[in-house]
Amino acid sequence: MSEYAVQMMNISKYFGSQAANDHVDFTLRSGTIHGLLGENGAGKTTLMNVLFGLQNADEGKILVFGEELALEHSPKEGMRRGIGMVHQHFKLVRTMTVTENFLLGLKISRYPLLNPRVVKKRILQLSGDFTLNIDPDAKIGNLSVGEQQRVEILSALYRDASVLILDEPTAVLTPEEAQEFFVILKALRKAGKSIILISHHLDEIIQIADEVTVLKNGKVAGTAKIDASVRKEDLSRMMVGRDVLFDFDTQRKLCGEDKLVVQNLCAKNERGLVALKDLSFAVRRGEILAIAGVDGNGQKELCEVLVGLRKSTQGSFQLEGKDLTGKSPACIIANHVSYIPEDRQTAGLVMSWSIRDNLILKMFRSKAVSGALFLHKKKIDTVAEDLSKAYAIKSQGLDTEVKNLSGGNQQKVILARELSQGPSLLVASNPTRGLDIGAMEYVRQQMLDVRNAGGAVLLVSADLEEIFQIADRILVMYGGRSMGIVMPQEGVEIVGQMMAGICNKELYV
Amino acid sequence: MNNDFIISLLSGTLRTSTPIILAALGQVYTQKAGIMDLSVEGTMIIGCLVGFMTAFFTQNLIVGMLCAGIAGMAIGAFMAYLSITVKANQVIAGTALTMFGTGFASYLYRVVFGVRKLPPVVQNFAPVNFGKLGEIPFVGPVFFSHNGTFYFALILVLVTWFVMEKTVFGLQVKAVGEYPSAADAKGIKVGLIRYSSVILGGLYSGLAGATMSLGYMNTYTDHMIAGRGFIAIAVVVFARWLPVRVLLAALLFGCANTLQMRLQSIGVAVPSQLLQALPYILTVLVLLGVSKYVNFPGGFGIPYSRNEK
Amino acid sequence: GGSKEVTEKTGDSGTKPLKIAVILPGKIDDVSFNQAFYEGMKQIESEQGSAISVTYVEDVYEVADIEPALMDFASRGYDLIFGHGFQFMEPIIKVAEQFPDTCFALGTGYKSVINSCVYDVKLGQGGYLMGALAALITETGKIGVIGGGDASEIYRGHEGFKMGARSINPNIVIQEFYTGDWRDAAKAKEGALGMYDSGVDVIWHSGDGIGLGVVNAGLQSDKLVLSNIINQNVLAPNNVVSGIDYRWDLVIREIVQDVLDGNFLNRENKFYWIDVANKGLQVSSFNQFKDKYPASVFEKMDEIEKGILDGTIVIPEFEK
Amino acid sequence: MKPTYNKISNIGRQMLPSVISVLCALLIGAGVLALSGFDPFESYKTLFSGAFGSRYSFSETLVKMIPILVISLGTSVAFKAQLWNIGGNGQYTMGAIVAVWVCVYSNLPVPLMLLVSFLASVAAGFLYGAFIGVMKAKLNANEVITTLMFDYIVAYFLSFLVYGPMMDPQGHGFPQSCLVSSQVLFTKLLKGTRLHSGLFLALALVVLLYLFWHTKEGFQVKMVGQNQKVARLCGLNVNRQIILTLGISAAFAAVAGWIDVMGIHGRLQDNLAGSLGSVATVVALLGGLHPFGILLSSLLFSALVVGGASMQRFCGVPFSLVTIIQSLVIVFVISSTMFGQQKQKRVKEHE
Ligand SMILES: Nc1ncnc2c1ncn2[C@@H]1O[C@H](COP(=O)(O)OP(=O)(O)OP(=O)(O)O)[C@@H](O)[C@H]1O
Ligand SMILES: Nc1ncnc2c1ncn2[C@@H]1O[C@H](COP(=O)(O)OP(=O)(O)OP(=O)(O)O)[C@@H](O)[C@H]1O
Ligand SMILES: [Mg+2]
Ligand SMILES: [Mg+2]
Repeated sequence: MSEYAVQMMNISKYFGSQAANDHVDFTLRSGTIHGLLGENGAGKTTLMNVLFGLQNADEGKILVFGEELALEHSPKEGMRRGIGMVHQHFKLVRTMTVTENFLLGLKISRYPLLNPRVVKKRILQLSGDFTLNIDPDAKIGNLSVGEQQRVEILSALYRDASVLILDEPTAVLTPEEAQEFFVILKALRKAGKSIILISHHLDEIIQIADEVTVLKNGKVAGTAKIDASVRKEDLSRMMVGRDVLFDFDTQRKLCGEDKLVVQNLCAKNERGLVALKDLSFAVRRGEILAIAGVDGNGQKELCEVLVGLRKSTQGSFQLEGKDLTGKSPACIIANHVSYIPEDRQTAGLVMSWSIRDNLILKMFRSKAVSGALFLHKKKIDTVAEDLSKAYAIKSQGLDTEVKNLSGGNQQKVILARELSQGPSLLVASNPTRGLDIGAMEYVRQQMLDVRNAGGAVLLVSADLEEIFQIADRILVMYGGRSMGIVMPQEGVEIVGQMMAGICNKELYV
Repeated sequence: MNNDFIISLLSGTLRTSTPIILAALGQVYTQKAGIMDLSVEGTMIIGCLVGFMTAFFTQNLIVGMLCAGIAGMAIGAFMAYLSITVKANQVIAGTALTMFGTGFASYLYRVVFGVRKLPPVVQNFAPVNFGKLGEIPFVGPVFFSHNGTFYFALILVLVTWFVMEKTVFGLQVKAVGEYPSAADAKGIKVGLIRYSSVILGGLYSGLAGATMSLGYMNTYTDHMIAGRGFIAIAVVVFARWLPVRVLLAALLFGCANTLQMRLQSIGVAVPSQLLQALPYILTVLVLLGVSKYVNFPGGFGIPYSRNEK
Repeated sequence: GGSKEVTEKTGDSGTKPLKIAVILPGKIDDVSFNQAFYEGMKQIESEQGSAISVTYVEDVYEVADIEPALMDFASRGYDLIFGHGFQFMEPIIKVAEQFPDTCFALGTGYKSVINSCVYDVKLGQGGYLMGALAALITETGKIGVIGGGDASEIYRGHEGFKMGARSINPNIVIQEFYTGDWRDAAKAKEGALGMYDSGVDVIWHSGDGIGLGVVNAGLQSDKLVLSNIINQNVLAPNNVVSGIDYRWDLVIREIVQDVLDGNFLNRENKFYWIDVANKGLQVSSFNQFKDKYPASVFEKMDEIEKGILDGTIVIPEFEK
Repeated sequence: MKPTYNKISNIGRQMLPSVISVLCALLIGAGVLALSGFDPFESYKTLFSGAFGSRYSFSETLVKMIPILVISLGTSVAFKAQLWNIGGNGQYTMGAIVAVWVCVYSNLPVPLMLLVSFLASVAAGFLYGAFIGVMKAKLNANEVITTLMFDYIVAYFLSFLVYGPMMDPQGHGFPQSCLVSSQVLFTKLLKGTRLHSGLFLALALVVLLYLFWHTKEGFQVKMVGQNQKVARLCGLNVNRQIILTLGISAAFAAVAGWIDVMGIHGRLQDNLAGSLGSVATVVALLGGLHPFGILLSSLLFSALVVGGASMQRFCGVPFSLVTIIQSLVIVFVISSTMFGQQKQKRVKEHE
């Protein structure tokens, strides 16, 4: 086996006039884990798409195990040469079973008929070898994100991938899941696989990678071997070009009466199963209440009920004493509730619209941008200009389509839209998921600002680090119920136990 | 209602549903692959003409069916080109092709056959002889009295089911319709599979058209399809793209249509125009009943492009 | 009025031929309403030679497109314009007023102006004959009639059919079916098959293109058919017993002659009929069925024809 | 910066591929004409003069344009919201039915009758569309199919009316309704032509729709069309919006029916709508769903129809060939947008 699994030389890839990759050199040694870091939009995903064959570079040269891979290759060719990729957004057909998803990737010329039995057997075998725990007959749509991730990895292994590209695999995992995931990665490395790991969590890179490459604005900002001397700060400086502040001033300035009061709330999920059971809590004025919990324990439904997208089946909630149970989103918005949805690309933004239009999605009826009938172009321009300045949205102009923005800047557009009105209650669902550390810092600061201005913030997050950084109190949800409320000082362990449903603190709220 | 009435109704149902079964089966591939194909009507009329023309000149019905299929595939390829390569809006592409098919068939017929005192005819498909089976009371006249096109349609129900459920191709069709970028990432050529599906849909529609001129009738006229293509599009949706349900749904429509004819004939006191609307009203009602359970493929109607996020 | 007078040089004769335009709502090979007229006109064309020149336009189906077609011909100096169908009535009246020197002829309808005429068929008579014939040759005592749209001329035919049949056998069972469409032959076929299934053994059809479907159903079920407008015996020699033939050439000849003679424009209320009396409506030849039926059948048919001629059989107008 | 100059040259650049592709389609059409033994030059001359050559022919082109234009404006409203209302025929017919019904069976004074029949048509169209919308929003019934099926149902309903309850009692049993009072009919704009004052209403609707897209309501329609989740999250009632949008869309088509009754038909007859619905579908999309674009494309199409009919009359070219040329125009125009886009991309890359 050659020393290098992958050598990418002088790779450039343009989108229009913008260079997503600008003469990038990247080397992956065989049998190692290589971290790939960079701010949102630095070009990490693009570089990996180029390697895998989903996108084709405009110039450069790619060697895989010493042999040249044509620049214009297809994913099929990439797979044939042993490259497997697990995408940031999973490439699984949700309406099909695990086995069917596997069958999809196989060559048809020799086997025109489906033979799920053979495939199933191999899935079980591989799943056992790497302790992936996958049921071949499960429908993808019914699997948790973590499980889907393992399916993706297994799918690459199934096709004998010797190079595995993992694009932000941990962004969607709980800390526990992430640790389990690292065990798997180590096993893979031991089995001789070479792995590229993209992540925004520097700790993770330091914990598991052997080497790291940092991209900045499409160029390589540096490469380093990871050893005991590497510190988080070094990496973040390389990425952002400055020190990133991770010590927020979290001291409570205001803390007042209950703002949001939730009483005995019950709700069902899409499939008609009970998702929220008798949930009661309150968020006070000038407070960030974090909801901790493993994904899928009712957090999504809770948010949706609070912003009016889902009907509750029982119970009620009041904002500043006003009963908003069962009210329409419009009515709830009118009561100054802002919402940062978890899935910004499909639920938060109109991707094919300009930044300008996305900024006024909520306020287009207000006097600030419209008259009795018509929208005022000039007023809109001013408002959008101001917002994009205030929230430091980096773009080539307000006409830029939002889909061409980096994840961080997309999130800023949402923040600008949702926070500019000075919300009384902010419901934020995993607002920093997939954001680079710079953007992460920014978003957390914005939430603190809302709190400090006297608003109430309900932060749903799967990221315990984030929760412990900025939350004033932590409510743990498990199986749609509250497991009780924890103060940050009480430590991570108890929260972890409650998230696993082991310990119920309900009694001494 | 006596026995004869029911026998007549049921055997008429099977007869009238044949072209709809075929065309709707073709749409199983097309729609499952994510393409909304409104060109079915135009493809059917082309198949109807080409099938008739070639059968007329070769005096061979099978050749006629084959050529109709090929012509259908050609229109399918055209639709595929517009909706997949050009990434045109599928509503406009389908409407344009239905216009094209209608005009082209009418034009070609006149060019080839000129103006005749009596229309050219072929010896159309004769009823299949099932021997003793045909003599079974009730069952015989209802099921074993038809020409080959109906049994051919039945066979295609099975074939389509088999292809969609048991072959890699069928799985790939579903994948490119549901989530094309996932299929792409798995190394499936999305364009190729979509092309194949639309062309297959065209093949079925072409055959469906030919059953009108070679099985149902024995000649060609311009308005022979008369909306049956659009019905097929509706049928496949409320059958939720399952071949066996397609069969049932097409039979339901055929039954409503035959029933209104029989009722008119025996002199039911309802204006004929309202009876004629019955099959369409029924289609809407069924659609309303089942729509809650109808989930269009995730990528339905959306052109796929790798570089779009 | 018109904008462009197109004066065409005519060949050797030196005199300008009468320019005639024929606008048909369907296709000239529909084996029915349109084709019968087309062929009638062709016959006149060959009789008149260079005295007339005829332009045909087919398939003018959309009602909104009728008026411009009439205008176009009128403004280009056509002398006589046929609109072959009831839907031409209002447009002809409008356009005729603007072109007082142009002659217009309307196929079926009830309104005319000084420079227009109506030609029509006494379809009630034709239907009566067919009804009687059907009643005479049925063995089951059940007969049927199938029409396209439920339009006036069709309706009149159907009512005549019922009356004629009942004149032979008051208890006869008559089934009636409209496809609701002038063109969907397959639907007509299914309707016919249903009738045959229920014991009907003779069907007369009265619609445009749909007749082909009825003939084909007869062929398939080996039952009897009576054709309409054009003798369709060749299509199913063993099933098409006879039918009613239209001879549009009679009225066309008359109209063209009146125009040529200068008789057209100075008369009011011009109605030209084809009916049994002027042999514009004729029972088709029986071909191979001549010997199948007893002489009494043919005698009875002759008797009825005479009755219609001498007024002993009165067939009302059957207006809805 | 020279914004106006840029804007104009931009429009030019956008139009150019369409113009070229129309020419390409005509060129192929010429080939087919020549192959079938017609003189293509003569035929096209006739087509052109049949559409624009005289006062009358141009007036006919405009007369034909009016319903196409108004229906496709409505179609475009639904399409903008990604609602595929392709049932222009049924909605047009419904508008016509209601218009005639009010005028024939009410005894209102003339101006009031005109107003009431207009409002009734609008209401009927709106309810029609809203019903499609309710089926879509509440029951998830695909609107392509429901609008298609409704076309058939309404066509038979019209047939029922003119053969039955609304048949003119003085009409000797012919399938048509009574004429509406000639006083409510639109005045003719040009003597000796059918061009009527409905043209102004149609043009007003173009402007109205243009303005509509700049209103808050218009913004909502577009928002729902882009992303329903976002719209819901931003406080829109998406179901209500779908119902409303389809209602507005169908109301346009119904108004087209009203205009045609008052402008040319004056009564109901079978098959009133012909093939307007499907033509309107493609016209709306070819016009880029922009009111002014639709104005142009509807003019192009009515010219093709009217000129094509003339070509049939005086060159003997069958109308089916005109249909073929029409569809070729559509195919080329939609193909050209692709090549246009690709070119723009390449240009950008080399900047
Ligand atoms: N299909 C595309 N069309 C246009 N621009 C694109 C496209 N894909 C990516 N870009 C742009 O290229 C740049 C690099 O994007 P890329 O997705 O590679 O970033 P990334 O480093 O993976 O960011 P993140 O951390 O948010 O995943 C971004 O500015 C992005 O907007
Ligand atoms: N349609 C199918 N149904 C069931 N099992 C299949 C099917 N296609 C492939 N397989 C199984 O998956 C395995 C891998 O399939 P594939 O066709 O990729 O073979 P391969 O040996 O990897 O090909 P190559 O040598 O070209 O890389 C095969 O061993 C086969 O058992
Ligand atoms: Mg990215
Ligand atoms: Mg990325």
